Amino acid sequence: VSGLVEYTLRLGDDALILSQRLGEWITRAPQLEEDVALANIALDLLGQARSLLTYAGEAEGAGRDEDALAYWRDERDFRNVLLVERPNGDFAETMARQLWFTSYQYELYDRLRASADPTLAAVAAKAVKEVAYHRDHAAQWVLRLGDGTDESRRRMQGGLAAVAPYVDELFDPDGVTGGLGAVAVDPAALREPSERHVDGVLDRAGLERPPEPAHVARGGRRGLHTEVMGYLLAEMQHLHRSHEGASW
Amino acid sequence: VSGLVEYTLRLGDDALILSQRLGEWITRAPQLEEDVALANIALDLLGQARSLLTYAGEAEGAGRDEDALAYWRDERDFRNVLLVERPNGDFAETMARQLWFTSYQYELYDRLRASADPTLAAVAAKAVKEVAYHRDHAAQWVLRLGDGTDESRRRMQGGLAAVAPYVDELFDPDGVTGGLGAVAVDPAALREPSERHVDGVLDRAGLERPPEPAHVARGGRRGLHTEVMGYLLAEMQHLHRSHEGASW
Amino acid sequence: MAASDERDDAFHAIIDADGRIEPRDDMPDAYRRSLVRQMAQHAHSEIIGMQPEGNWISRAPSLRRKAILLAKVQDEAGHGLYLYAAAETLGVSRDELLERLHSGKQKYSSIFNYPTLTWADIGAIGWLVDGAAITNQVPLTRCSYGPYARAMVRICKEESFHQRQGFEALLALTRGTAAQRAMAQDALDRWWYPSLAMFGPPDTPSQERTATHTEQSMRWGIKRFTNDELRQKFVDMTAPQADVLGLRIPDDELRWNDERGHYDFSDPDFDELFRVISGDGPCNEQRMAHRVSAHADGAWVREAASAYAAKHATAQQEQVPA
Amino acid sequence: MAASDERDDAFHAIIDADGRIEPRDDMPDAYRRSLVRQMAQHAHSEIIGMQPEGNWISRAPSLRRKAILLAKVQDEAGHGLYLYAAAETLGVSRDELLERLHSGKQKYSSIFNYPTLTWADIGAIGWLVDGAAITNQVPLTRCSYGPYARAMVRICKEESFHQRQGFEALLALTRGTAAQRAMAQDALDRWWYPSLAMFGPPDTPSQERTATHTEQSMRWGIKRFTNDELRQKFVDMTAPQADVLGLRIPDDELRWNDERGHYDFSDPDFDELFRVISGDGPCNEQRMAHRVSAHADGAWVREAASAYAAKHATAQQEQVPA
Repeated sequence: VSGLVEYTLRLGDDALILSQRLGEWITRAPQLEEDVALANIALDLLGQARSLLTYAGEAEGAGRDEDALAYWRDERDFRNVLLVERPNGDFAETMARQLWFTSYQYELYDRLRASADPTLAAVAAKAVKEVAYHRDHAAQWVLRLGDGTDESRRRMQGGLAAVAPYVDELFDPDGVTGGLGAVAVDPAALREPSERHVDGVLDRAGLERPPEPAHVARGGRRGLHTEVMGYLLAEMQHLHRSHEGASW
Repeated sequence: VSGLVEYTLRLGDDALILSQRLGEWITRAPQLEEDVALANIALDLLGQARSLLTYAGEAEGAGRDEDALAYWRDERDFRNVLLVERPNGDFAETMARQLWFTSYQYELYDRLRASADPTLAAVAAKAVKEVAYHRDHAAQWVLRLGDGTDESRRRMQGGLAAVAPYVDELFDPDGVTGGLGAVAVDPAALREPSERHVDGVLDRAGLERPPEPAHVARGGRRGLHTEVMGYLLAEMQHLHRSHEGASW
Repeated sequence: MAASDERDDAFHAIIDADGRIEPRDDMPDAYRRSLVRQMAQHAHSEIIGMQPEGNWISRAPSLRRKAILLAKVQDEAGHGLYLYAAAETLGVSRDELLERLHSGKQKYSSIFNYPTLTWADIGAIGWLVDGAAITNQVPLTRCSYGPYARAMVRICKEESFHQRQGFEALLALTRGTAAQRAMAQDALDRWWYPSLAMFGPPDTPSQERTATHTEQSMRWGIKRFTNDELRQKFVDMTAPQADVLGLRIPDDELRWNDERGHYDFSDPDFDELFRVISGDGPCNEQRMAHRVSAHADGAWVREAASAYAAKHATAQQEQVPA
Repeated sequence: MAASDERDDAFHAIIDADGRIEPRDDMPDAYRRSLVRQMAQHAHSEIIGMQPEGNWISRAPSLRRKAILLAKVQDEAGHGLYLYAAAETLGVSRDELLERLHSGKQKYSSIFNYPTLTWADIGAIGWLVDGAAITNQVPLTRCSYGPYARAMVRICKEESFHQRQGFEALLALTRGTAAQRAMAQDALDRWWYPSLAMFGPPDTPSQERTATHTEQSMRWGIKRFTNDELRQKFVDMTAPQADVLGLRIPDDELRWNDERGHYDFSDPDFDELFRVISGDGPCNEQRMAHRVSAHADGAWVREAASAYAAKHATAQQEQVPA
């Protein structure tokens, strides 16, 4: 697999799996406005995933389209970070995940607009506007929950602690990103601006950065996922796989 | 589909799906003895399911074995009662489901030993001993929970109410059972002895029969399941369906 | 008394001229109550209706269909928002209306008390249920209450889009594999009569209370057609579409009647309709439990948002004099 | 003092004669504490070890494999029960030991802090993890403490059955499709070194505390072989089995050494082992959270059972004089 295919799958899988998780909130959100907002974010991410998986399939040249890549790869072949596959937890935990992921993804797409690969640059140019909204949505909720009631502050602090082990992986460079030169964005370069944004939000919300976790979880980029991933894929893929070759 | 195939699938699917649900308790039971006991019941049911599905496949004569029937039928083709597909709920709800299902299944197998079909008779003769233990296990827990603490009594009463809408379907006769004569057992004939057993346990436990439910749920025998069934099957079947034709 | 009569006169003058009543206009209490009930039930139906469809978002069989379904369910939440907002112009808050839903005092459309058992049900709901909804709702775009009529214009436009998507999803199935075709026919078999029942009980004079209710609504310009008229419109629209799909509507009586210029068809089982309305449907309990628990689970979030808003409103006010 | 010495003399006489210490025999406190710690850790490992395997019960790819897996996980719960019961003969209750597990005061085998990512991991755990466990445990059937030794006889018999089933499950994969073979190799690649690490740190004299601990356990007849001796036994047993499976052990140094009469091999990353023991493994937090929440969720059930037992014991006592 070429570095470009691998890199594009990473971007696409992050978007696809987070979209799947956010979709689980629909009909369960704390208020109707959030059913709308979370569905909207899930839709944007799904749109990004479709563009990216389609492009990964083209770059690969083996005839796999977006559905072949989403529905027929097994767990070990998914390249998303572990953060996006985490179960939703409560609304605070979902917002903690959103705060980190959108901060990362915003900085990523912002730079990827200048990618030497015109398709990635075009996807990023469209997506960065969407993600600016997602990032703002997360920040607004972290502010409200951090500076709301005692319970919401406690839960928000708990949500931040719950996702903390999954943050570092976002910023891991490796041979794939290193080998792509100006096509890819160096994940390590995104750490400082992402953390600055997160810290700014936490500061305004009166929240603390959680203590260093005992374990830093990584492995998603190499297909080493957490045990929840298999269940997510079973649900997502079962119907499609049950009708091999069918069109929908 | 012949009446015999249909009837055997019903028996097999009841056992298979309840086994699947009870298996979900393993590592989550209130004490280690219950991890053992629930695994044991799940295993017995799985054994019954395997014999029955194997026989259904033979009677059908289309070359389907136990795995073809368990893994390749879609939701609309499963013939289990809705009771067995209900989510586990808390331990009290699981025991309420067990109390009703084992009371029914015990009476059923007890009579099916005299079936005009020698295979069904043989399966029943073996299974009735297992189910006698399952029934006793459920009764013992309903007694302990009903006559334990205030909380356990409240939960046990809640569990009985939660499963109440799914009880009647166990005893529904139809053309399939009616058309099989001495091969099958008339489900309607099982109501009185099953209820007598359940009432006896509730009486000793100081529990009340819950009020008549607003809705009596039925449809499983015609493949009309509840919305949880699709998720259960997606999880159960995903791996098998992902490797069509493979042996394990 | 005299003032009240004058107010009623002004109201009736607008109604008689087929004009629009606006929130600040005088209106009879019964008109207001009737509208609140209808708009609330409509809003509740949108949000409960998200459940049977939401049930398939995670399992949609292609990414394109997943996107369409997500967008559709999102639209329904949006419809719920418009309609609660429109009802609020009549002086009743969304919280009050949700409370009436959760306590069972107000109803939602009974169609959502049936389960979605296969993917084809998503297509069938779009085609039949949204189709029936549009048939019911298009006349409401001319409803005498302005905010409701305007909400319905926007909603009907989106519903009609959903209906085409549902039809197209079924078409993909009926042009697909044998298993897909069977799935589509099975969905039609299960959703046909519940969809017909969406138009409510028949217009028989024997059911006097209902007849009176319909009549009053028609006088007020809230309702424009009787239940049976709307049901006929729906069948006339839908039967030829079933032919295009190559699916069989499960009604042996269904056939074109040249004399009437309409399709003849069998009525749904109205006893079942009344049972399901009164709580005896496959999913009544599940839908309400899901809705109530989502609301309860979100209470701390709404409280936090209120507390935050109050704090920051106060903070801003305090800044002004300083 | 003199009495204590005499008691110790009796104990040492039994140990020196390779006899069995029984619960009522005198024994040094350090012996008792060491045994309790080891038996508890062993029991905890059985019940935490149910989780990575339990993860695949619902998804097993055939009904036969599902039955085998269910039975295996059930056996592990049973082993936990024997071992807690054996530890209770030393005067410590299961509740106390569980409390020590849940509070993190006592450990379980680090191998269970790795995730089961595919079905092949179930085979690999049976083959490698149970294989390593047996290598460790067979000598314990001759352990100086009677109840532990007897529990181990029964446990080893079942573990050896599990090990064969694991091997056979992998064999089905390596004789299956290309995807199945790749799944099996991937599982071996991930489980090999963690399995080697199950024998603990190497026997280097530099790690004096450990060496002392091992030495003391050997003098007491609790341990019969050093960590490195057991690791070598395991590799010698497993390497030819990998050949039968047609799988490649992920170690370039692995080869038969005619001179030594053993396989040469590379040690696992002991730094990783210590990190995982101290909490920095992929699943430490998940395993503990799962265990603690199952225990907490079941508290009301255990309380009910106690209350019921107490009521009925009282009722029976009251009946006697009446």
